[in-house]
Amino acid sequence: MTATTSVPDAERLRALVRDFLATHDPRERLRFLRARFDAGLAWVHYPEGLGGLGLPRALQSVVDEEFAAAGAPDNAPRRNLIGLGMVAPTILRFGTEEQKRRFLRPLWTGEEAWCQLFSEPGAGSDLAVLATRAVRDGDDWVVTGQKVWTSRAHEADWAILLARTDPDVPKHRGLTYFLCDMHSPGVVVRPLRQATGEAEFNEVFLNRVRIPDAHRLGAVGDGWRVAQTTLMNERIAIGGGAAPRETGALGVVARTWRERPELRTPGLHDELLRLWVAWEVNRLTNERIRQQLANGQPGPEGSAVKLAFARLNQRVTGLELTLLAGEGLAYDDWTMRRPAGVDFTQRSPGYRYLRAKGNSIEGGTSEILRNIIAERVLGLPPEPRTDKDVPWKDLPR
Amino acid sequence: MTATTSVPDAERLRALVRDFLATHDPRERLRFLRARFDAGLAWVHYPEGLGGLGLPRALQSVVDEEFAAAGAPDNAPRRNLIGLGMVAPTILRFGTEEQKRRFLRPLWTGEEAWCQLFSEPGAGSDLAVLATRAVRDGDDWVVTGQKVWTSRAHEADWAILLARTDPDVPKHRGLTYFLCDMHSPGVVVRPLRQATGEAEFNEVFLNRVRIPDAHRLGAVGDGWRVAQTTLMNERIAIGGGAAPRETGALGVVARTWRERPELRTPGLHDELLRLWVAWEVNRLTNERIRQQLANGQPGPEGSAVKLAFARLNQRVTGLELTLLAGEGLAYDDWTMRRPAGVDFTQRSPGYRYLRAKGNSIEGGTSEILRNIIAERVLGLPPEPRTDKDVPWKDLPR
Amino acid sequence: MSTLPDLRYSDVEDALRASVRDLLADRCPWSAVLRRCETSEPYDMDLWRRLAGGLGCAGLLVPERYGGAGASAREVAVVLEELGRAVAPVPFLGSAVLATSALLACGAGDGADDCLGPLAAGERTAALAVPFATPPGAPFPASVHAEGDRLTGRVVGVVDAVVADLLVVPATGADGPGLYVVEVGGSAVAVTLRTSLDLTRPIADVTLDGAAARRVAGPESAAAALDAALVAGAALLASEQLGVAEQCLETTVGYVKTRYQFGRPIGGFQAVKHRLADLWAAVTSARSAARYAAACLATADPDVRVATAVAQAHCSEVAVTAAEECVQLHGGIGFTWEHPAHLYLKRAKACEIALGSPDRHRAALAALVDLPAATP
Amino acid sequence: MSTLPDLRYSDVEDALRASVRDLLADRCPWSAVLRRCETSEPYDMDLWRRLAGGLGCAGLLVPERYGGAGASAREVAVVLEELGRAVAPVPFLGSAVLATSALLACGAGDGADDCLGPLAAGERTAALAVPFATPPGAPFPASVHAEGDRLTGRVVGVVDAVVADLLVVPATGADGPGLYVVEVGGSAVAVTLRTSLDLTRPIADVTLDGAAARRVAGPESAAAALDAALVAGAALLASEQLGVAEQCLETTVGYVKTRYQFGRPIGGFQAVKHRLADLWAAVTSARSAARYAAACLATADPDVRVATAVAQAHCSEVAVTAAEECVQLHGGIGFTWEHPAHLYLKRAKACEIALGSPDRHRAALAALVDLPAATP
Repeated sequence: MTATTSVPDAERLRALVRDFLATHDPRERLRFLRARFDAGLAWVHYPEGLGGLGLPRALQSVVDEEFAAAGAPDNAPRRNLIGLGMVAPTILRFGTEEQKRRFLRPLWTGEEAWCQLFSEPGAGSDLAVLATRAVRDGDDWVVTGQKVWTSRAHEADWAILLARTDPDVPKHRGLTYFLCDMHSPGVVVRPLRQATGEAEFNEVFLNRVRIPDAHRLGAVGDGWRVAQTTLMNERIAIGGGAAPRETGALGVVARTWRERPELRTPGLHDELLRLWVAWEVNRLTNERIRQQLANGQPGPEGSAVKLAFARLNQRVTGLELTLLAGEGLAYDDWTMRRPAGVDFTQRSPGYRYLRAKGNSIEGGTSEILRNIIAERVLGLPPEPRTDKDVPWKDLPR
Repeated sequence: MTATTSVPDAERLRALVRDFLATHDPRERLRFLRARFDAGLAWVHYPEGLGGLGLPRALQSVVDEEFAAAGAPDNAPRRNLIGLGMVAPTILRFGTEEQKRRFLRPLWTGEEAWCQLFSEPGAGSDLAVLATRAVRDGDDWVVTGQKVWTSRAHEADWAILLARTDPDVPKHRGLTYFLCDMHSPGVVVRPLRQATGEAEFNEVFLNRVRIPDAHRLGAVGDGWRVAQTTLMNERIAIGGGAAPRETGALGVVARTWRERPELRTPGLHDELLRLWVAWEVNRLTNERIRQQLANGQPGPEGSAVKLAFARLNQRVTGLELTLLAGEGLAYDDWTMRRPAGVDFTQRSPGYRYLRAKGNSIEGGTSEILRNIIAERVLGLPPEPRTDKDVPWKDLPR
Repeated sequence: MSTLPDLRYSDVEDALRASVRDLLADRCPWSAVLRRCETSEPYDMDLWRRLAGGLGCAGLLVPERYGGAGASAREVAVVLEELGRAVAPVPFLGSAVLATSALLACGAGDGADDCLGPLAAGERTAALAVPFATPPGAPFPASVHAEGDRLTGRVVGVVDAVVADLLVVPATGADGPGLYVVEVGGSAVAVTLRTSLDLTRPIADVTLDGAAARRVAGPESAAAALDAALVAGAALLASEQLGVAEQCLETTVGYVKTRYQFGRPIGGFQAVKHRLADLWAAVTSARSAARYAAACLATADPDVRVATAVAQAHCSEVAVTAAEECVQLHGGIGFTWEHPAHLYLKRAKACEIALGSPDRHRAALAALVDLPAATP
Repeated sequence: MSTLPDLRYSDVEDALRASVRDLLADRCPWSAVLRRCETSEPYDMDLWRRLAGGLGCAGLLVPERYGGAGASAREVAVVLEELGRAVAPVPFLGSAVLATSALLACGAGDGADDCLGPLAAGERTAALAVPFATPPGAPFPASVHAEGDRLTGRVVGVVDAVVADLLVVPATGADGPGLYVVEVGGSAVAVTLRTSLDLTRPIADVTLDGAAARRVAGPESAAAALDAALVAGAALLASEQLGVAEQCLETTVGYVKTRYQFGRPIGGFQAVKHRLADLWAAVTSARSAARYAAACLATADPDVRVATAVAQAHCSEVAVTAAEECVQLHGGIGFTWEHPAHLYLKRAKACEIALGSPDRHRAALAALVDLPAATP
């Protein structure tokens, strides 16, 4: 029942990596990474010449282990989730040969950082209704509009961009997918401050930004289909082993409970135990998913975990504030900052409480997740659609 | 801010009642009640000649107090909620003179018992889709169909009946309202057994039942409008003072908690206190409604109370079973019986638990109540309607 | 990074499930269950013989040397899922789980072995004579007294006792606690059916009046053997609760797709969809919890008590919620005797109480994971 | 049949509400509140003077003979509803409710009277120097020590202290507990603003280093006076929570009617409708609870402690739920700094903790209504 890796392939790969390591200096980080890409050891399931060797995806772990064991530099995959997880598979599938050769190497090495320009103020859950316009002008497209909730836009070199090229057809059919140079004239990035005081995200204003037609990904009007590939790759990679017990915000509150008996009250005890149970159960569900994926049986349970995590993290962080009583009335710092990521254990309880409110909004709201579960998993009827065959320009907004 | 009653009217009424009491023997119950009706002291806000004196409704309490103080028999209003609360106001508003004279007196005295033939197996929340057919035949209508959830059908003399007289128009427009003699040939009443084991309700089968056109209430095709009057009167009357604390199922479980310390657990303590608080708050909301009604300011809060009561009664009775642990695994009696009503304090905990499940279904499901609050109180948009202009016969079912 | 046992179903488990499901589909439609529950024979002993002996389910926990299948708690869990889905009126939990686990825990040589063969073969049926609400970790019961090999006392609310051929009875004699085996039949043993909340698995009261008994565990092992049986019962009951919840979800999803109101299937209304999505997520999580408890039990993992407390606290509530939603989303019809929803509601609520209610399991968990109660 | 006080709003109360609401609409739009909260002046003292002195709100609880309005807790509750709706940055709760109630409870002749006139007139502002999380019934605090008429000690997390001219300080001297009045200003009194979760009503730490003080209640009355102030504060805070919840509901209902997704206003999707219907029902019930607590306080009804515990346990949770639903149903925009939702969320969560969290109020209730905890 467990995934089997072809032993000869694995051994051959190990040998390849060792040869590579013998001939390249890991202290020259960028040169080393470029060479690794060129050797097909970046992502072995990609084609030869594009960082891969056309091998099964499962063999990548062999390569990664060998490089890690040798203490070689990696391409900082945690800092490049959008590029590696979403952009690369989309370019691989829909890109021209030139596009693949131009973009995949610097993407993989991290030389070029990517962000995603999809959501708009008027197009959140209903992404397909987006209004950013792209108008053809000679060999270029001229793009004008406003995007929102863009992580890393302020440090990105390139963006994947969804824009409307035909307002006269129904909303899903008039979209086109572009690769947008974030250094182009007309691109303005502003931090988007959150309830926590800091700004993880940005608003991006596009004012007559010129994008060469050569940077269009997929056919004109086919943007929705291309975007599906991007979005479906959003949450595929789950690596490593099972998470330990009492992670994150739950771990913090459990520790506080143990270490500070003077804060305990009977009413909060039952709530804490309920949350402990639910957190542990969610860990087990995550582990079942991991085991199924390792076995090549992905299921829809990931959405159950995301739904539950959002609710639990919100309840756990709310409980922590209540438990702390007077201390919960304070906050650490409202200064507007640009954090590298979200950390549910290092900042103050108030930060945790506020930040957790985003868990049921970001990456698909809990409401949209429930719709998806109801329709795709349970097969319940979709909402009556009033907007399906209406030209985009005539939709109520 | 309090409701004021015209003092002269009240005093005149008290004198009237005393005169009546002086000249009628309360031991001859039926004769006494008939005479009270004829004296206009049944419902003083009804017209003269129909049991009333055309006075303000608020004065009825003066009359009731006087009769009660004298120990006179009443018309058992609690046993006649459908007749007094729903049928009478509808007949008063839509009935012909003959109908009013024929039906209101025996209805009020309780000589004739009434039931309601509205719901059908295929028409619950969506009552207007009902399928019972009434076809004109000379001076009669011939009615065939099946009704369900009919309280007291097995002891009723008359029924208010909603039937379809025109299947070719949209569902709300093809209905007609009838007064149906429950002793007519073709009326078959069968008990409808519930999860509790007993049968409070009935199924009623109508097989070519003949109803004279003289017993039609309102115009042909106007049944939906007539039925609205019936349904709107369903929950108007709230009399008496504020309810005491710890009523019903909550009182039972609080008493068990106090008297049997060996059953208590810490986790159930917090749940009990939560429910105690919510039950008390619902009592206070009920009292606010009562005070507003006494002042002639009815509001929509009644639906909040019904929603909350259903959920609370279900949680309270569930808690009781869990608290009782092993004892909660037993039941008192599954015998199929015909109870006079619902009693949340006299039967076993298991009965309470099961019966409470009906609270969020009967008298309008909690889902329909939420729709009504959302649309009528909060002004949120209605569901997209696909059935509004479709002839009834063409509706998907 | 920690290592957790396999939480998936193995091919063997899937095959076992399929054969149990086929049997139940054939012999145990809910309408038959409903008809039976008001008769004098609330258990379907014909079905039980096919399940226990025919499919060999009664002997799954029993080693092959005693005539069993030598399988593990994982397979038992799968059988319980299916029995829960069908609210099947068979004494599997009482006999093949509780009583069998108690006898297995008695240790060899004490005479318990002799009972296991007929139980594993489905020829005989046993019950563990404790109140069904008893949680793991409860004190050794004091309700039955042993005088030599004679037992006297009364145990109320015993699950599956009314069809048992023999009873495994915790009793206290002069030298301390013991587990005893009592044959049902003689006048010294009375088993009285109680009118039960759960129509499909009633409880009974057991009265022993100097009943002849054979001791199968003495003071050194009786308490531990009883507790092992209660842990096994609680850990595996979670899988039955999972089955109950799954069936309620499936029935409800099926109904709302075909029930039209306002010109649409009610399953197309978003509030209904979201509630069912939440319920699906809850059932999904209950599966993880139940699988983990069964896996820990199967390997005697030291985490088994935590896993059991978590699974019971969680799956009990999911099953009750699923049954309550099943009633509610069926509307009036779900509240009638002629619809199966109430059978599931009663089973779910009885399961919640059985072998410790969720609040009691959470209290046990608090001690296990060092989250102590507030000191007033 | 029992008799309950009038739970409706009187004409006088409606008129008072209208004038407060007009003032706040004019002077206190949320955008101004947001702008102010990161400046060095988190309180709007100009607004406070208009509310306190101009409309006479600071003196509602103060008898006419001390220059107050001689109104009751019912009117104060209405003002708090409106202040909650606007998350208004004024020290009403700290000064006109907590400190004023403490002084009023000190009894005549002890010197507290002198303070009341300027407070009632809105000329001066006071704070009660206890941690804002202190529930009614808490033990008398030991953090400040009195040596004759000099106080030394530190009190953390005092609400509205940063703009107070005088502090009402519970302190313990040689002869026992007392309440003292301390003028803010000299070097012996330091009031330090804390970075607070609630941006619109921050807390501050008070440090007293031999500060000159005047005792206004001695050992015989100080503890009772302090507790009376905490009861009054908790009972009335429920009305502020009601206001917060109402505003969140209204804002959200307004938004979902105008936000289109999938070609429809999102308020037309049934799941959204049902959640808002539930929220409306919760707000409706919160109003009953808050009104009852205010009415009991107004007449010194013996039920006031039960009413307060019920109102706090209930309204705290309704306000937090309303604010959380407001954020969620606004989607991304509700999570941004430039939208008012976070101001309400922070106020609601701080209010939940203030003057005792719901679990602490439920524990108090258990004693009041004879539902004792389990004895382990």
